[in-house]
Amino acid sequence: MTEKVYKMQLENISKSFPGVKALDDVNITLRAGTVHAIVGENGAGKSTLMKIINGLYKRDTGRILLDGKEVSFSGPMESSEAGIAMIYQELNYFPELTIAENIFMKRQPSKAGYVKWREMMDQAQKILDYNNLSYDPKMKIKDLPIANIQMLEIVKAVAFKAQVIIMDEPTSSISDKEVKMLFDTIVRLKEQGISFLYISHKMDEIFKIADDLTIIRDGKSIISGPISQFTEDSIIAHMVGRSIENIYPKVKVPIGEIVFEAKKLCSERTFKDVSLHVKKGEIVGMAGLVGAGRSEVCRSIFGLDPLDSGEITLSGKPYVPKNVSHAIKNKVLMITEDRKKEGIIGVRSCRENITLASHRVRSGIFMNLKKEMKEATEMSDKLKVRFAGIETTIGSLSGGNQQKVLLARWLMLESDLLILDEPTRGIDIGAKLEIYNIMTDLAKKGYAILMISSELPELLGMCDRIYVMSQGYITGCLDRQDFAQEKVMQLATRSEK
Amino acid sequence: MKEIIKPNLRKYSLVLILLGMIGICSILSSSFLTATNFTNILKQVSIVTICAFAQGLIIISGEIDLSIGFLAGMAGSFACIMFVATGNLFLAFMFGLLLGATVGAVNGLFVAYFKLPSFIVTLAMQTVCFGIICLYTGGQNIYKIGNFKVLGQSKLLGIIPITVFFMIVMLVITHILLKYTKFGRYLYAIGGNAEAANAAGVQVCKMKWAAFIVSGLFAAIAGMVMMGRLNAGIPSEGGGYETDAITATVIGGTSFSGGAGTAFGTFLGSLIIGVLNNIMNLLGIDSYLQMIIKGFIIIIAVLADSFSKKQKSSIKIMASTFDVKK
Amino acid sequence: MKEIIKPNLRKYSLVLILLGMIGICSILSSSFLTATNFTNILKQVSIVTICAFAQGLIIISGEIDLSIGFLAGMAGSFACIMFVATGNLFLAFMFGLLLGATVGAVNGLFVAYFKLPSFIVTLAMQTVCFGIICLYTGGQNIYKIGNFKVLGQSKLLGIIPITVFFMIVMLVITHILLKYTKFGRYLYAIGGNAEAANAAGVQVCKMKWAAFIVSGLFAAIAGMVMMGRLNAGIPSEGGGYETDAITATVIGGTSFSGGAGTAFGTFLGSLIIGVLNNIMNLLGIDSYLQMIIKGFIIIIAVLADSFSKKQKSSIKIMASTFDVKK
Amino acid sequence: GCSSNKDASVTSEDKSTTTSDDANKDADSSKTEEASTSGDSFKVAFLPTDMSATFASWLATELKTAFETYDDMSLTVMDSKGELETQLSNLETCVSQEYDYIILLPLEPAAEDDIVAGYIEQGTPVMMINLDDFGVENASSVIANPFDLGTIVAQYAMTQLADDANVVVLLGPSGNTDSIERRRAYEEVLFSKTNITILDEQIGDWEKSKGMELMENWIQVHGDKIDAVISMNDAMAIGAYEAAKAAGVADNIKFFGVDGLADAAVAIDNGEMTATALQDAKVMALDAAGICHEILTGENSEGFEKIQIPVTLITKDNVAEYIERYTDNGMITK
Ligand SMILES: Nc1ncnc2c1ncn2[C@@H]1O[C@H](COP(=O)(O)OP(=O)(O)OP(=O)(O)O)[C@@H](O)[C@H]1O
Ligand SMILES: Nc1ncnc2c1ncn2[C@@H]1O[C@H](COP(=O)(O)OP(=O)(O)OP(=O)(O)O)[C@@H](O)[C@H]1O
Ligand SMILES: [Mg+2]
Ligand SMILES: [Mg+2]
Repeated sequence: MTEKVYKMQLENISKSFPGVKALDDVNITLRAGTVHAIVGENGAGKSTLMKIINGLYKRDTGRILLDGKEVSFSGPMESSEAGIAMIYQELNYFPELTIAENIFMKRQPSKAGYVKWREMMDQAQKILDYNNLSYDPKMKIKDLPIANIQMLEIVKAVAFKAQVIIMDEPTSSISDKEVKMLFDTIVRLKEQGISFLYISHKMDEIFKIADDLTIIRDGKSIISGPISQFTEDSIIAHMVGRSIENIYPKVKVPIGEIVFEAKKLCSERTFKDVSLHVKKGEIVGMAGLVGAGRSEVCRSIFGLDPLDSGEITLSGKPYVPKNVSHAIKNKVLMITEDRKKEGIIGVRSCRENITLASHRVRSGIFMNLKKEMKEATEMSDKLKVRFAGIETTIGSLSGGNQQKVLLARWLMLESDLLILDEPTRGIDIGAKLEIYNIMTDLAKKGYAILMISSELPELLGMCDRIYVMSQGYITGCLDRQDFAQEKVMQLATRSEK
Repeated sequence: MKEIIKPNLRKYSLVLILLGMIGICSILSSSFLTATNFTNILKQVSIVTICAFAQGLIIISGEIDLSIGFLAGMAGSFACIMFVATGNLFLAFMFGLLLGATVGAVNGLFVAYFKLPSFIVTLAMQTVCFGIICLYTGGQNIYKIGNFKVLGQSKLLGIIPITVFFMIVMLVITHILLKYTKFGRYLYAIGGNAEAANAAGVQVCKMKWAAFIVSGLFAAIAGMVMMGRLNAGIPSEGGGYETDAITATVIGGTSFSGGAGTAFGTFLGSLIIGVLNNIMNLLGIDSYLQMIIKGFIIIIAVLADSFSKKQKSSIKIMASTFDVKK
Repeated sequence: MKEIIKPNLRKYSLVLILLGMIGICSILSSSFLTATNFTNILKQVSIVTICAFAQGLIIISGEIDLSIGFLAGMAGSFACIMFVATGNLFLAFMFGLLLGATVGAVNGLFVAYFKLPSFIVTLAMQTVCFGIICLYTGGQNIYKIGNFKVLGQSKLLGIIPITVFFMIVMLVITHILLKYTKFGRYLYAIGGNAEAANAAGVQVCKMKWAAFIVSGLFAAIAGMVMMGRLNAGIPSEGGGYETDAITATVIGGTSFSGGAGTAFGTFLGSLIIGVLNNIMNLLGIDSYLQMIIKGFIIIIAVLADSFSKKQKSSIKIMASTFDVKK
Repeated sequence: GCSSNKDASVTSEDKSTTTSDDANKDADSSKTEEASTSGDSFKVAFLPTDMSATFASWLATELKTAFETYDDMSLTVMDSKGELETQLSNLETCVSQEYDYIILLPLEPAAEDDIVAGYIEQGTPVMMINLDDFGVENASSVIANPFDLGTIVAQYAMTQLADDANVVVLLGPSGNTDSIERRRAYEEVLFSKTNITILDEQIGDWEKSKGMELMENWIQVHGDKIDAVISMNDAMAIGAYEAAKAAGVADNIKFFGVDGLADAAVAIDNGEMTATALQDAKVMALDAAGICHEILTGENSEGFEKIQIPVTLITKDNVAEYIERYTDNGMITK
């Protein structure tokens, strides 16, 4: 294959949604056997572009060339027949079906329309084994935590003979170990001539894996070229139109007394003997591998999941989590991990989503609509949410902007303890900085913040202390002066208490 | 500009459909466009509309209530019995409400707390309600209900039929409930995404339970008005109202998947069906042909609304985009 | 351990409920546990079970089909008319199937391609179906259908009632369709997550459309068997089957939110209701009391199943957790 | 108030011990004699159309009362909920449970004839009550002919209406035998013999509310042209009356129904309705129980008997009698 023929060329792609020009004359060329990273702010149009390639959306104008030949897919079926596989940003799975069927959907081994179950199970087992995943392929996928589902999505995309694999933020909810597995796979497949379009908001990943890079801003492809042309700063500058000096705006704030303390928390099957505390003004991180149990601990504190034993005190007063509204009354707040499932009310407006938990915009049992509008607008302005208006349904926002709306919901409330589970998942670097700034402000105001993140740099950059969990136990706690990536990883992989 | 276009374009689309129908009907029949005929239509839709408000609340919260019709029949008939026995209208009314709330609470208990599918629970409660009243009356209707009929046959200020009055009151109550109270807001959230609502501190079970109780109360009111209008306690008359209520609700733009819908839309949906039934009778169309026509016109109404809705969302977003940009 | 507990505990739980009921019934009535009584029960549930298979397909794909009952009534009656006119049973049967497929295709068109709520579309088609047959017959039933009755009254091999035979054949067909064909698996995928199915390349519209056509075909078969059994073409007899079918389907573990359910479960659900109706008649329980009891027992059955399901999933997770750790 | 017939609940049975005996007897045509001498109680089943329909539940109550006077017969009621399929299922159950006699209030006599004939041949005697098309030769029948019911009201209506009167007609559900037969009587007796104009004719599904709604619309279109409402049952007629009253035109309109139950009696007494026809469930029940007993005990050697009970016209002249009766049996409260 000569250098001249590209694996895929996107020429002058434009796409409008009612009222929004999502893509405006985008050009991208993908070389065979390479990883082409696409970066841009939240709502820049990356996912839309990928969906157009995949045939899920119809483009308004432009051409797509695959191996030099113009193609036009009327739907994902045709694109997958043409050898394009895609991992969607919002996970798309069939909760009631087995792992095997989720992997093989639309590709079931079959004869004359009949599914060959045994063969499918065997192949699924092989795929799982090959990827060192120890699940039973007959298990229903709804019983898996989100990170594992994401791993399966990845496995699924690479398991079949695709020539082009599109990955839309594949690593947004998995930790370094899995990311490494993913990258190993990508490198292996690259050698076989398979090409990748790779969307991510994580700079370090992009420099690790990408060969080429395109930056999209406001629906336009701003600049494109080999990764060597770029530096982190230049990418950021292109993306957000300004440069960002220090992405982690950590400020030393005076740390007060203990606000939140948990002793020996246990929950059947998921975690044991978890003791931790957070002080006023402190940002405490929780690190660990996928499935370590961090989310579970926080969910129990927030009253979302049952807690079997253990004691919790809030500013010295005993607190027994009952349910979420009880937690909110006690000024314990949490932004959940799975935005789509446990975050947004997709069909309702941003305004209603922002004020859902707020008592401030009500008087008695009645809503104070004026106040609601005012406060919701203020909050979304503050977080720089990008939407067509506060009455837009939240479901039509880009992933990152949905996350900001959720953040706005909780920032409407007073809190003693604010728990953030993967708060920057799917958030662009500019917005991340906003969120970090907000966290810093909150810490200054005396909030106690507990943050779960699978992005170590973020934890190392923002936290005062980090608890590390492994297999349901807390294996260690590091103070800021002891922070080091290796130490965290070491604790995270330790299997004994 | 935003201010003009934005509020409730969906409602406008229904209003347009309704106005279009009224226009066509006026041409088709000279008896149509008269005050008495409009009063008739309002009277005829009033009971089903009250049921539809109840159904609307439930559908918005993502469930369904099939017990409404027979619950109305039961509560209405028992209220008649109570009135015949005591002669006290207030007491009878309260008794009817109590029954409605009780059945609603049972429905809600199974649906909200035991997480059973509302379709089955309320379907089962339907036969239970009917069984209870039949068991008590031995399958006979209650005649000579005397002054109980003021609930359905009197006129306020000499001109407003009381059934219409009840309907309007319920419209206002439902509208306030949905739009201006925390309860209403929570119902939308629960219907939109129950898990997310829970994670935002909404007490999903309690709210759903409350919604079923409210639905039961509404159904009981509809039942008592119904028996008043019929001037008799006829339990079986309630049957079928739940389905008509669903139809009105859905034509009115309430989404079956929950999380969307308004009281005013439901009212319009109900009026559309009322006008349809009315004009077909005015024209003396053959009963069988009526069934076919009605079926297709309902589909067309939903279709028209669904198209205009697509249209709407684009206008709405555009309107607010301009707003943002300026 | 895993191997023993895992496969189909849900089905087992229904089998257990059914066995429990049979046990209790045998104690309550000595007439219950006899071959003829069991044949009766099977005969009595057969038509509604066929409707329930149709409903099951649709509910699994996340929709609902309320037209089944009257479609069965219409297709069955027209098949009778065709038979009376031509004397050709095969032709009559094919004609019935054609009608079923046509109505199914219309339903599917509006639901799948125009994205209208299936509840309303199929409800509207219900009255359309009934209107069409009534218009044709002038509201008269069709008597003297001669040999058409072999479809409902004959016996295979001298012992198997033909309605039961039809039911078993449909059970097998539905089971194969759902479990072993791509079409079936796509229906689960669509019902489970239509967006994801679309993204995975499943042709959602086409499959839904096909599902409605299959449902129409099934309903037509049920209708023809029904008229054979009734020995007359009585269009109105179809009414209500759609609801009974839903009840059987949901008791049988089909999830209303779509994406889950089996043919065998539906069959069991239908049997549970059949046994319930049968025993109450055997015991000569008062009709009104029957309604109340039936309502509550249906709720209890769903409740029991829902508990066992929760039990199951926890066992299952434990089982696979062990698996992972070893 | 209306609950007086609650306690007349179904007789409980305790004769499960004799099933094998009965099975033997089944084959034997002389079984009835054996049974009577042994003092066993006969199991009789009543299969009504729909227990939530007023007439069916009244008939059930009257039958229960009538059977209580016999200590060698017990009655079980199995509801068909208005569905023919259910009625056929119940027939199957009765036969396989070896009931000695089946009283069938048929939903569709024409469709059920063959099946009934088959059961009689196998040895279970059957009686058609209230409705019969006489399709089975050796089935008993105690009926009030729906055609006759229509006829007597129609004849009376002829005397009450002008020859060129304008009427509106309310029908029962599509395909319903009662509605069809009553309507046929009107056609033959009244409409074909006079110059009466039918302004409109619609299905009201037996429901009072539908009668009301249709009438409201009719008054709207036809104004004071309507001279009479011809309804195939009373509930719809009374509904139409309520609508007419509300519109202030009730005094100029005559209302004819059929059924003759409590509501109609009250309405006629109040001068609201003009006439209705009664199929007397009490007479029917007494006759049915008598015939049933005769056949079971062998007094009737033929094995069946067919009688037609008279239908009665109720007008304001004789309504007092019925008011009294319904007050006595609790169907009307004071
Ligand atoms: N289905 C839709 N309907 C209307 N507008 C949409 C739809 N999908 C996307 N948009 C809009 O198109 C724009 C681009 O969205 P897109 O999801 O492509 O952003 P993105 O670059 O992937 O952002 P993120 O990094 O947050 O995922 C946004 O303004 C979004 O609101
Ligand atoms: N729904 C569930 N059912 C059964 N087990 C679960 C479920 N969700 C999580 N688990 C188990 O609980 C453990 C902890 O999962 P959790 O999601 O809390 O991990 P985590 O540390 O938050 O990791 P991450 O958030 O990065 O996925 C894992 O062993 C997982 O298998
Ligand atoms: Mg995106
Ligand atoms: Mg987590």
